[in-house]
Amino acid sequence: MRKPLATAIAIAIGLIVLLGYFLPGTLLFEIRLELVHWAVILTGVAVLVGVFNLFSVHVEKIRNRQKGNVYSLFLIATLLFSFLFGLAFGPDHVTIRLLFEAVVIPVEASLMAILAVTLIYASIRLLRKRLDLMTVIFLATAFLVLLGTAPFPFGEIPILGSLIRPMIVNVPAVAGARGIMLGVALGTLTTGLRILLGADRPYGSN
Amino acid sequence: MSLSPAFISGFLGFILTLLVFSYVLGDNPLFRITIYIFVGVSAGYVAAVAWHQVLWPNLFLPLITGSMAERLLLLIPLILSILLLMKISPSLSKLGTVPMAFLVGVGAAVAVGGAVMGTIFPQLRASINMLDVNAAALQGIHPAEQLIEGSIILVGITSTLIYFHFGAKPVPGGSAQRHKIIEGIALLGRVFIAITFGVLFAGVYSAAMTALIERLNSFLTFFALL
Amino acid sequence: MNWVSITGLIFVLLSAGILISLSLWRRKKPPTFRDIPAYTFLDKEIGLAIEDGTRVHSSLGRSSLLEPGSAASFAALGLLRRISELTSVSDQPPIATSGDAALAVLTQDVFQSAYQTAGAGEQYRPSTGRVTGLTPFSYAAGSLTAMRDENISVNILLGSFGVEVGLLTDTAERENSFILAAADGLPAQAILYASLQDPLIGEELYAAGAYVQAGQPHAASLQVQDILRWVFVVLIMSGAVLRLIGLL
Amino acid sequence: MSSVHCPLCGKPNPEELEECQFCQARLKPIMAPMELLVPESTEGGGSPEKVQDLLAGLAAQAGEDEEVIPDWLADLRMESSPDKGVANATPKSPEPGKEEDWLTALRDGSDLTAESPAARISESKPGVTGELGGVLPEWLTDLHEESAKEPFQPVVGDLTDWQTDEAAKEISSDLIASTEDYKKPASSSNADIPEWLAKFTAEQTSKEAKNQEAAQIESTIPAEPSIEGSEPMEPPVLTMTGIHYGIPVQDGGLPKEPTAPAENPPESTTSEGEKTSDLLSDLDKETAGPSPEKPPETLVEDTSAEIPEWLSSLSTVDRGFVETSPEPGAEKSASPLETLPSSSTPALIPDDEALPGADVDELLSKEMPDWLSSVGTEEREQEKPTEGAEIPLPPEQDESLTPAELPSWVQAMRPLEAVIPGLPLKEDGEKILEKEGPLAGLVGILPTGPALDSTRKPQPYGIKLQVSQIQREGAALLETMLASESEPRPITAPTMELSKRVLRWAVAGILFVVVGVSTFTRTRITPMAGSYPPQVGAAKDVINALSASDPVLLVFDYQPGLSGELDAAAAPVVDHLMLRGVHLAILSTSPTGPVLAERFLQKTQSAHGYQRGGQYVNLGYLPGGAAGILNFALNPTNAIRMTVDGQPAWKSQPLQGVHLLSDFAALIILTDNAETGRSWIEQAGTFLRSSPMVMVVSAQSEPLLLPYYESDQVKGLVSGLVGAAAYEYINGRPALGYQYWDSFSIGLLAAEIIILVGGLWGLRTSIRSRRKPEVDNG
Repeated sequence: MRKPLATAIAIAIGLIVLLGYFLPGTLLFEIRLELVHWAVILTGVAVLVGVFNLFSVHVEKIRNRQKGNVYSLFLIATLLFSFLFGLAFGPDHVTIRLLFEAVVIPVEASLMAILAVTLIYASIRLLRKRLDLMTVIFLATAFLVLLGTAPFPFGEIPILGSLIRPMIVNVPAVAGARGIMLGVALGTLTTGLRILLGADRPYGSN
Repeated sequence: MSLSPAFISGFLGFILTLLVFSYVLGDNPLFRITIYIFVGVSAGYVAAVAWHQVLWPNLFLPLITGSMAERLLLLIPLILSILLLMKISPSLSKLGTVPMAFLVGVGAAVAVGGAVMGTIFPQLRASINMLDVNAAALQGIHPAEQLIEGSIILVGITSTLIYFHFGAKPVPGGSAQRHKIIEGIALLGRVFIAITFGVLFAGVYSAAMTALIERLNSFLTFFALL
Repeated sequence: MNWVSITGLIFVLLSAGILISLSLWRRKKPPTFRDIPAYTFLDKEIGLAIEDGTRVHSSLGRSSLLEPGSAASFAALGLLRRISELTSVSDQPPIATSGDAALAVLTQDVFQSAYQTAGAGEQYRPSTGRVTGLTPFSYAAGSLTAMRDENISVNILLGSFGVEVGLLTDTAERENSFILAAADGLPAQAILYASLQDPLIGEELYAAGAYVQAGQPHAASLQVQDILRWVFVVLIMSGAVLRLIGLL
Repeated sequence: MSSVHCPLCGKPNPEELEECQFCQARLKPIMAPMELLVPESTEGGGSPEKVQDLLAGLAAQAGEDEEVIPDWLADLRMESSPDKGVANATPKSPEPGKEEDWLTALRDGSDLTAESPAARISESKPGVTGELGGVLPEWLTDLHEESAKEPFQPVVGDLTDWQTDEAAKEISSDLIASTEDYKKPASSSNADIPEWLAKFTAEQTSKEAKNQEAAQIESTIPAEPSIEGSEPMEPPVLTMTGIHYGIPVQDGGLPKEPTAPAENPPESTTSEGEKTSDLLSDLDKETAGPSPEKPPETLVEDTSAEIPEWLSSLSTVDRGFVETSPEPGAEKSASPLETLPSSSTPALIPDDEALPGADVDELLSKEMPDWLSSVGTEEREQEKPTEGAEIPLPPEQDESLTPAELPSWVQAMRPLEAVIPGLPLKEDGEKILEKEGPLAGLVGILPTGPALDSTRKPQPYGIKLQVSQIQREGAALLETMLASESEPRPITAPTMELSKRVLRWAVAGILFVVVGVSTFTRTRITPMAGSYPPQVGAAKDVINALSASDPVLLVFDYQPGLSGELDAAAAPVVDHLMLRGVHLAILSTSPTGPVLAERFLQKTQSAHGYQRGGQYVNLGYLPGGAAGILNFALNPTNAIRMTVDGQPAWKSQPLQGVHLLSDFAALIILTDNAETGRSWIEQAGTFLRSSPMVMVVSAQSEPLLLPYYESDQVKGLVSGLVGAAAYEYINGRPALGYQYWDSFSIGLLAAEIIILVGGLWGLRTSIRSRRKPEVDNG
């Protein structure tokens, strides 16, 4: 089904916001701010839609007795509790803060911590997956930078922390990062332009 | 030992941390339960924040207390919001296309504007300034040092950029190959990319290691409460 | 209004002009691009997934639509559409997970319109485009459980990710499933570089559409990028030399 | 029975199947709508009027289409067609002067015109006109696609997944293009055959006539054809049939009767049904998504520069006959679309014939192994003479037949009775005894009755199997493959999995034990670094310059997962801020930021006794990402109105006198994400004026944000635990950095050793596993 209205809206709004971006101090700039403000409101509404999506996916899982449906019960229970309680008393309420500190922070931090294991494991398997010069350079750089990050318990290797590490971080790494960032910006530019020209219509307009 | 909020928080944190760590050994039901609880709590929390700190102060409060002009203006996002809420129902979800198109339009414009003004121009300017020996001299950097460093960075930036070059000519066998000169420069670019990722990997590893240390320290803190 | 803003606007307009021209320009042969092994394998793996009766899982990251990372999500949506068209014959429709609510709504829209285009509108299920968490790590955690439970053999992690992407690649490896992954953030790219056999780097993320033949504008985008790339190289080199000799 | 290769899985399927029997992909995407057209138009050729109406309708619609198409779009569509038109018009082997009669030529031309669209469609390359639908913005393509609504839209609708949106539109738009052409033969046939047309057809024929088959076709046309009776509207119908069944045009069997074109299509479609899938499968192959590095090869060359002058001039004139609405781009009639209609038709047969032999091979060879594709070629080559034999021989050739010379062994088989006059010839049952000609005397040599109806030569089969080297290799390969399938394979996966799991456990064990022991024993043996990064000292200087009660904006932009690192990194900085007695306004662009901030202050800074609403205020969550930051930088009081606990934000004690961003004495950003850091620098940097910005970041973001410190946009930078430890060290106030320092150092050391050992081990294993196949092969 064709949705010319949706496409027209996406293009028109996009162009106004884009022009407002480049023409500060004009009316377009003011309009842009207002449009972005509305978009912020819409993202807030989208969060509610997203929570409903999460809820319904797991309800469906339970209803269809899919794999892992028992766990979905935990999710639905905690989701409903934290959402309804948070809605009623606000996210600053002591119970919500307690729940956040007791569940969200420890679990997230623990997931980050097991990333330490995952990363080391990945790095030692890397050469088996991909044996080439770049992999060797990658691992050697990581190794050198880690060596220069902190002194050993028994002392510090001279030059490494004070000269070699800063040199690697400040010169070739900055160069590579800038090159990649410029490339990413180019990709971002053309991807955004495709949407502003209506060539890509991810909002459901065929 | 008392059932103080700190104790409850410490106890739950301790148990959940252990359960998450069990994932290292392999997936297990206890890890699953932990994850689902975590996802549920965090989603509920974020939704509550969205209501209290986005929708209420930016939409509903001004609609109630704002001036007439403000209210009229906010009618548009209100209507768009109602349409967006239709996405909840599969049968009415088509109505939500317009607000999604609105969001996509704004998002694309923000992305394009950010890429040009936030990355491309500043990075180009910074790259051009790499050989500015006079400015370096003012900061007490020796011109020769600046010249060498700047040249390496310039070579790195350009070769990395060229590495991404996509255009190629088809060669027999069905594949495509770039010009030999581009391939040569791209190889140099790959070296810079590998070094950059090596540095970033070390940074991520340091962050993960600190998280591990913090978690293990939290055990100490909890044990101290017992 | 200053000259930088005006230059920016001119730059964007020029880029758009080149993009439109190249999109509409019909030439003898479609442009060819260098080989990117990850995309080459993707074709094959999707075919195998359909044969096996397993699912393709696409994870689109957690960028809000109002952040610059949204472009990565848009690129991923383009790939998702193509994949959903390709796999619409499968009795195991692909699933898409995301860490942003608006993005999840878009994945549903993409699925719906792709199925309709493929004449399989009845196959669409809203639950195939889902939010798995609304914070970065909860999104990754929710996605990793989906990766284990949903009979998935192909994982496409394309979008805006942070370090949490390491958990996803680790899970995919544990499940012995195929991974194609690219992120816009550099730390995430570093993790992918260390974890994957054929990592996609930086700009290669945005080439997804062109490499799965999503249409002429995607191919034209890559050409525009190539043109601008060389413009940048010339600008940087000449600007730096002029600055060195004091003319700029 | 011919087969259709599934475009998705590539496996052969019986032609009549609609879906692949292996993967259920749809095989005949454009059948349904075409079937609606074909029976009406082809059955006995009895209702040409109907056909005419239908096609007129199509033509009219195409005309309407043109009315609404803006000229630039029309131009585009024109540009898309030269590939087809020109290539079709390119004769293979010129042999002029074969057909001089302009009338015959004209008729011939019109007959062939009938077949042209089919051939055009069969040859249409993907990515031409049709791509417009897939690639142009909706607002651009709407008009273009409108024309396909009736009856072609269902075509698009019926396409399945394996045919991309784009490919579907290509086909449909090719059809649209052909419908536009239909009216042209009609109008030309109603005309009084002007001179230009005679010239055109003569030229056309002369070029095209070099092809042997084409010459034969022409010769079958009677001497007194009725131009009016040749039913100019028929041709498209034949075309549609051609599209439908994918019939190569030359297989259709050409009409023997003058009015045959209208009647023949059904016959042709059925008799050659076996070969019909070729074109469709060719189309499929093109649309079925070749791999990215193998873009679909063009079947025809785009040779817009090679458009013969006569062709373009013809199109210009031809256009005059078509009652189309004036089109802005019409004056550019040399452009491809106009060349398509009738002008391109004569060369279609040779082109079509050339397809399987050349271009299709090229396509096939990409999809199949060499040996397989070459088999296909050989088969096709074997078929060719057979096909040729089916075409009735022209009379001239009949007359020039010379008596056959029988080989000696046949001569020897002749019965004696036949050779010796007077001996009676015996007729043996049903077998007929030949009485004259070279076979005289032989019994049962020539088949009788139904056998005579067969137009096929019996295939000569040798006793010995004729196998080429390539086929032999292919067979051997197939045999090996089959054999390898049945061979038992050692099950290695579980072992691999186990070793991976053990490796993971080992890594985890080492790290947990080393860091755990260091943490629980609270050792303090690692020295601080001899030198600290200058950016840390700069951060300290900025904070040192602040006065008591100065408002400072403290942004908590990190996620809970990174709180371990960021809490440690931020602790000495915030501690220092509180020591200076500044007032803090806390803000976050992450929804989890406000609660993290409260936890941080409570966990690490409770000693300072800062009270919410007194010395600090929590402004809560600032939505909108970079846009939200800009909004806040422009007008803070408008962007955030209330604190996290619902109080009016800007009336609170810490924010007295703050109206602008520059009213803050400093901006301290705590973030794990370099993007967020950059957003603050870029959006808020200019609004800060002289107020300094200091960043406390995760170690992963340091290389990305360091350039901003060097360019002086950020006045100080503290990164990760190393930065924290350095800050604590130079400030003389140990905190989390100091507490974690030993564990950090030991943890890093363990990681370095594991990476080194693991890397070397991986290197060795990889090299060995690479050498192993070489040794096995060598």
